[in-house]
Amino acid sequence: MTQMTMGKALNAGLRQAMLDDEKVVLMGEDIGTLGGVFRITDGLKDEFGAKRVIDTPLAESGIVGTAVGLAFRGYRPVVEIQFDGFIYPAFDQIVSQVAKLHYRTQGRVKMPITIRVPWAGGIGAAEHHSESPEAYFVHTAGLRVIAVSDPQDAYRCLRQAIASDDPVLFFEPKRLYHHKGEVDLAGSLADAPPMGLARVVRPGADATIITYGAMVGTALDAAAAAEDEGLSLEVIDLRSLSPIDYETVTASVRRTGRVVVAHEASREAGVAAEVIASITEYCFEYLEAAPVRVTGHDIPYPPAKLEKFHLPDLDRILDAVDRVLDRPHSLSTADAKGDER
Amino acid sequence: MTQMTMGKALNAGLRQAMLDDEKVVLMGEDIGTLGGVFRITDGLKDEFGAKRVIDTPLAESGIVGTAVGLAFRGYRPVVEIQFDGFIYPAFDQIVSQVAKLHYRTQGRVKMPITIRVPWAGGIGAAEHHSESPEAYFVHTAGLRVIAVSDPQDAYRCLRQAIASDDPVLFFEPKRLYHHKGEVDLAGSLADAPPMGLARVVRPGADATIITYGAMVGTALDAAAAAEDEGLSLEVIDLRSLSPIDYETVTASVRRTGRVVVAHEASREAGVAAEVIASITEYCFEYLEAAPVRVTGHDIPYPPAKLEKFHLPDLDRILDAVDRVLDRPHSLSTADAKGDER
Amino acid sequence: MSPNTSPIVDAQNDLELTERIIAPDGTRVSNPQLDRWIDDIDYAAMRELHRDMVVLRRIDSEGVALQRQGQLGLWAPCNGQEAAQIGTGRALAPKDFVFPSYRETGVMYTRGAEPGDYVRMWRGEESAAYDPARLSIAPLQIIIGAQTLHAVGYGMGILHDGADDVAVTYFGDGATSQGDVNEAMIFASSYRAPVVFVCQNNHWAISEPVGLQSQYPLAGRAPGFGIPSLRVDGNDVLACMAAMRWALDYARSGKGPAYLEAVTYRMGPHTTADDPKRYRDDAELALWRDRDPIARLEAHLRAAGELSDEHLESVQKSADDVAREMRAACIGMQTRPALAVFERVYAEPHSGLERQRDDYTAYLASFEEA
Amino acid sequence: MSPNTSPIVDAQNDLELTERIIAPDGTRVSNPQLDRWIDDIDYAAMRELHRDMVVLRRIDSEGVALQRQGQLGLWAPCNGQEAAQIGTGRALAPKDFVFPSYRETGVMYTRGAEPGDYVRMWRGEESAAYDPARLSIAPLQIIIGAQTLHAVGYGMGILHDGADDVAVTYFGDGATSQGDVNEAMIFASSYRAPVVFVCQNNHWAISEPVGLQSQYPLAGRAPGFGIPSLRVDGNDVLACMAAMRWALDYARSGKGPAYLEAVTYRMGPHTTADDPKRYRDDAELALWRDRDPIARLEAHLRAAGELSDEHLESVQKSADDVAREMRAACIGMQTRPALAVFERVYAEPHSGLERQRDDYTAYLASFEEA
Ligand SMILES: Cc1ncc(C[n+]2csc(CCOP(=O)(O)OP(=O)(O)O)c2C)c(N)n1
Ligand SMILES: Cc1ncc(C[n+]2csc(CCOP(=O)(O)OP(=O)(O)O)c2C)c(N)n1
Ligand SMILES: [Mg+2]
Ligand SMILES: [Mg+2]
Repeated sequence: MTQMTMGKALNAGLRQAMLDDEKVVLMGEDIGTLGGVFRITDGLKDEFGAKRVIDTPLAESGIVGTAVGLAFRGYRPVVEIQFDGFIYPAFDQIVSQVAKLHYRTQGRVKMPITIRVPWAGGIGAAEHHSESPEAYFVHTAGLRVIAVSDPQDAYRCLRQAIASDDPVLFFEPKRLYHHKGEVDLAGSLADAPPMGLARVVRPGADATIITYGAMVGTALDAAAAAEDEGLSLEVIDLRSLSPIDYETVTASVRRTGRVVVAHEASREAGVAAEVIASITEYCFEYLEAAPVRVTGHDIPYPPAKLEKFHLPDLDRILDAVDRVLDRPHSLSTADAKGDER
Repeated sequence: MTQMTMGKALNAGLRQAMLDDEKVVLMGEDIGTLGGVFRITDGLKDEFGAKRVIDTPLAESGIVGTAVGLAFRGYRPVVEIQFDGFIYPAFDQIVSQVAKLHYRTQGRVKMPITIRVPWAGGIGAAEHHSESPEAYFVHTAGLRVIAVSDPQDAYRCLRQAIASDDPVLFFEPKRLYHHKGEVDLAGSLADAPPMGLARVVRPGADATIITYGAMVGTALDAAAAAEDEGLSLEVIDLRSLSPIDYETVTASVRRTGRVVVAHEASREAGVAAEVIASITEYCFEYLEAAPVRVTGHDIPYPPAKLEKFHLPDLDRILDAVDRVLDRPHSLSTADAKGDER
Repeated sequence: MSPNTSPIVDAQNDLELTERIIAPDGTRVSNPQLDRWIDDIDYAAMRELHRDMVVLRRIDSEGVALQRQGQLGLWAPCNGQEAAQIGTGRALAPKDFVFPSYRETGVMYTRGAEPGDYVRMWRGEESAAYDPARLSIAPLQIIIGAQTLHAVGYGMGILHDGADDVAVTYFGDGATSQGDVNEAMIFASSYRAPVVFVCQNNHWAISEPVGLQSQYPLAGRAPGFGIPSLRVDGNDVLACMAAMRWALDYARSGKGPAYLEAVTYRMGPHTTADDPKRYRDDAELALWRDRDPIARLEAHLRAAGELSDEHLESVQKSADDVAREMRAACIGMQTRPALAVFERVYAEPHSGLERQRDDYTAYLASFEEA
Repeated sequence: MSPNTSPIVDAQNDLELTERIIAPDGTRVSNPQLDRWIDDIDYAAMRELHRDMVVLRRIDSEGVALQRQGQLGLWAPCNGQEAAQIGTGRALAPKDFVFPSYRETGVMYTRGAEPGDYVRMWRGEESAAYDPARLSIAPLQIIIGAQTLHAVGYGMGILHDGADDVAVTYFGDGATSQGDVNEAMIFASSYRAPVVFVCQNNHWAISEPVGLQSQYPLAGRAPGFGIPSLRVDGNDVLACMAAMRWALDYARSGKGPAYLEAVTYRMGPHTTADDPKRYRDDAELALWRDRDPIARLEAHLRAAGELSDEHLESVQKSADDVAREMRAACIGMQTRPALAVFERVYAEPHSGLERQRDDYTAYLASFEEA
């Protein structure tokens, strides 16, 4: 076990994947000489050369589109999208090509493309640098979607994503890049749990908080704070958003009967909606209160000075916990109004 | 009242909008001389000239991006995307520009752009011609999303969408273009109900089927068939997917306590997930069974000969109705397995 | 300060500014640039090219007929474009890999397509028409221009492998307006990838004349991206072959991408669903009928006394044979069963989709029980 | 068959192939193409241009300082690009409308920006820096290249109105690779829209040298799209102004779009978050310091005896004044209250968002009660 930041763990994961399989090539803007604006590819061009660590022209559709062509030729491209908000020019290639080519050719063509996305807010960035677009890809059949929350998972899941024969959207919370943790660099992929599984990061009995990405830390903080009030909250890190590991999720919900789902992304047709719709379907008779969502508002990401009013924080999660536990909470007085809606 | 097809009603709506406001311009591929591949703009170039009915180069990002510039100059562009599957090249301009410019400029710039999308499947078309991308736009704050299901609504809502100062994604079910109905061409917009409201298309007492677009007809057929078995099903056409009219929806659910949500689009993080998550939140204590989704599978749209195995039909809706009514249904035997999940 | 290319806006004169080897009336003209690329093409070889074009036209008309008879959902005719497709397609090496649009029936033919390959997609049986590895062609592409980037990526892979294959991409005049096609030129040029861009300028993108996409020759765009280009008479099969050989040689020898604009004409509708009468003049069509690529090669061969009636009959027979096989393959196709819709969405198990498949299986089974 | 432009890959020689009026050493050279566009620019006018550039550099260094002091989240310096921005910006008519990227501080300045306008966005107070109508500039654009299409659409609107305004768009060398920028050229050319494309080739897109985007001059792309272009010395303020006047005149007179490539250099980091030492040579920077646009005009004016020390002092004073106002405006900014995040998402009521706002209002109120 080695202590390292998530950024370094991702770097180590890329390096190991390149050592494991010479068909792995990295592509993206500024990933070569600069090592990426977050330095996730630092040193890799020196080690593997410009043929495998490819600085690309500034065009995201071009990056993903040429990655598709490389996959046709037998390569396993790992694409870096510089920031979450810059993935949209590549949306057509991702949704109409990357996601569909395996199906379209009845399995004759594989698309083992990993698209890494430095992701989400909370870093005081300029516009388009704090987006949470994951739901778009969860809704897109043919893609897998991973969102990591700690260095160990980042290292393991990135290697698994690259080794997967399916295309994977790989979301890396930017505000955790400097977050440290123990990483087992030695373990073999064969022994590791598959990347599609969720994880109970904190066991608890009174309610379940389901979340992913940087919000896992916030949820853990909330659970710690609640403990002081005598509440025992379970926290689940989904890790995989497509597929979602409903075995782990429903096992928890059946025990607690009370659910909060939290994410930074906006609410309408987001991942929390999916999780709640599925939980309702699978665990209806176990639910003791309506599951509650704690999400970013349905607004464009606000300017940096206002982002704290958009991002779910510890207090908003605890308020939601109060709601699912039928304790006094912010909407108590509004409940009558809620009924009229 | 005039009897006409939905295609003709849309044509009449465009024409009236152009007469009402000279700032309205139409843009798209093949919409001028040809009148659009579905003839929705038929005759309009002859009537209003090539300056207001603009055949564009073959580039969707270019079409939407130039529409943004026209809006900056005070125009109200109405864009036609030739088929649902061709909207993705414009995704960046829609999500990062059209949806955000009003907010970004604190209201100083308006984006009264209507993006018309001939939409969804069931017409035996080739790949990329039967997509249901509406959830992507429902998840995008800053946009309004309308999906019409009959000629009268098509006529009225299209005029309202064009008159709205907000950007509207306007989904037109292709397979209803030739569907006929009564249209009131004379009514004024001022007297019409706002475009954001849902509609109870068939009242009923035992369960509520919530849907939109071409699936409204399927749901009505299902309700008619169920009547023979003595079941009274309420059918709600959402019409507006952003915002969703939860007043109408919850009023129904509180009466029936049983809900089926149906759409053609794939399931994960789709509109049905949103509707069920919200219903659960607003009507938890009224629900007598877990709401059930009937949707397209989470697969790329299959080839034409197989689409009938993908699209929800009358039988699949009735099977879901059986489930919410705790009657025998296809998953009865699988329920134990459901519990283990 | 002024454009370095002259305006080309009408279908009438467009052909005058192209490179060619056989004039529309069938006479051979000398073309110092192109001639050397086809000095091995004798009359026997020309007769084979002629046979290819006739067979292709027959495949195409059979496609239209099958659609009319309800056997296909749609068909995208390529009549008029036989020289552009056969000439360029026959210049390819077996390992070159093609990224086509949806209208390259002739290129499929030159790669050895089987009869069912032409119709499987249009009939709605499968999204891809054939096994890409078998034909060295990527699946037909419907998203306009998307395939050009795939070709460039494939070409980057060729470079990486140190191989001497070439990636070839076909696209239409309308496609040149898409961002992707321009990005493809940029990436190809930047990496000097072995890619040949073949733009079949058939003058129309559905109802839109090429003048809407560009008032200047499309081939004129490539040099600005650092890509040499050639504007060739797309109804002259020899010129198309010669130009393609030049372009392939350029790419294969490590110099980077090359670009061809084959100036031709879509004599049919856009697809069987289209009605060109709504937007184009009969006179324009008549003009281009006079420039028919097959008639032109026939005139050339006949004038040289190199085309006998018996030969023509044998050609017609091979064409009819292929058409018959194609029809038989089409009509005999078996639609896959319902559960096939869940197959090969992912290469590895996906628990969410498995759950849906199981539920749908149970649902289907509930009918059998009843 | 060969590219019509010669490879340009190194920052060293890049400037040699541009049009200019003042050489890097300050001497005036005659340029028949450009001279006539600035025959009204006398020494007094040149001193104003010089003042503009000095003030701009001061604004820029104040931005860097404010960022260092934690007053701004980020700053994108434009030092080195003063001539390109002031020269082109000062050529605009008041009603021309500009669609910039994020680095056009100098263009904002020429349009009468107020002190707070420079910093409001970078401080994280608002997403747009200023009122677009007040400055006739669209909001800063961060999505690379997206604004070029907006300019073309605006230009189509100008055409439609029968007005003689021009839409102007600024973008970088890196941006030229984006599909949107190419589509913008295609649409502009197709409609002959009154648009001027200004590419500031500052040799770098973050860490990527321009040679990665193109091995040929970027200005060479435009003619292939039917757009006349000019490659101008971007560190020569007179040349930039002259070229811009030509381009504006061309567009304004109904001939269609025009394209400028201003060859210049980003002397600072990409933004204050960037460390250019990781990817570029000190020698290259030194070379371009010798080509400093302000020093060049100073040398020219001094050699003509047209620049006194008192004048320079007064210029420095105006620069310091602006910087002081900018700092004061920055530090005095009030952050909007929490509920502002819900404002102006829509122009008309949206029931879903209203519900969220109400819930959040109740949530905030619950703290006050407690
Ligand atoms: C992204 C996208 N937009 C629109 C379409 C609809 N469409 C299909 S073919 C076509 C015209 C293509 O013209 P061109 O590129 O000249 O090829 P041709 O059909 O003439 O061979 C259009 C607009 C599409 N398939 N994909
Ligand atoms: C669509 C998109 N992709 C990537 C980025 C990240 N990014 C910001 S600036 C930049 C480089 C831009 O270079 P250039 O166009 O030359 O402009 P310059 O910064 O030199 O003025 C990049 C890659 C972005 N903002 N938008
Ligand atoms: Mg065409
Ligand atoms: Mg630059």
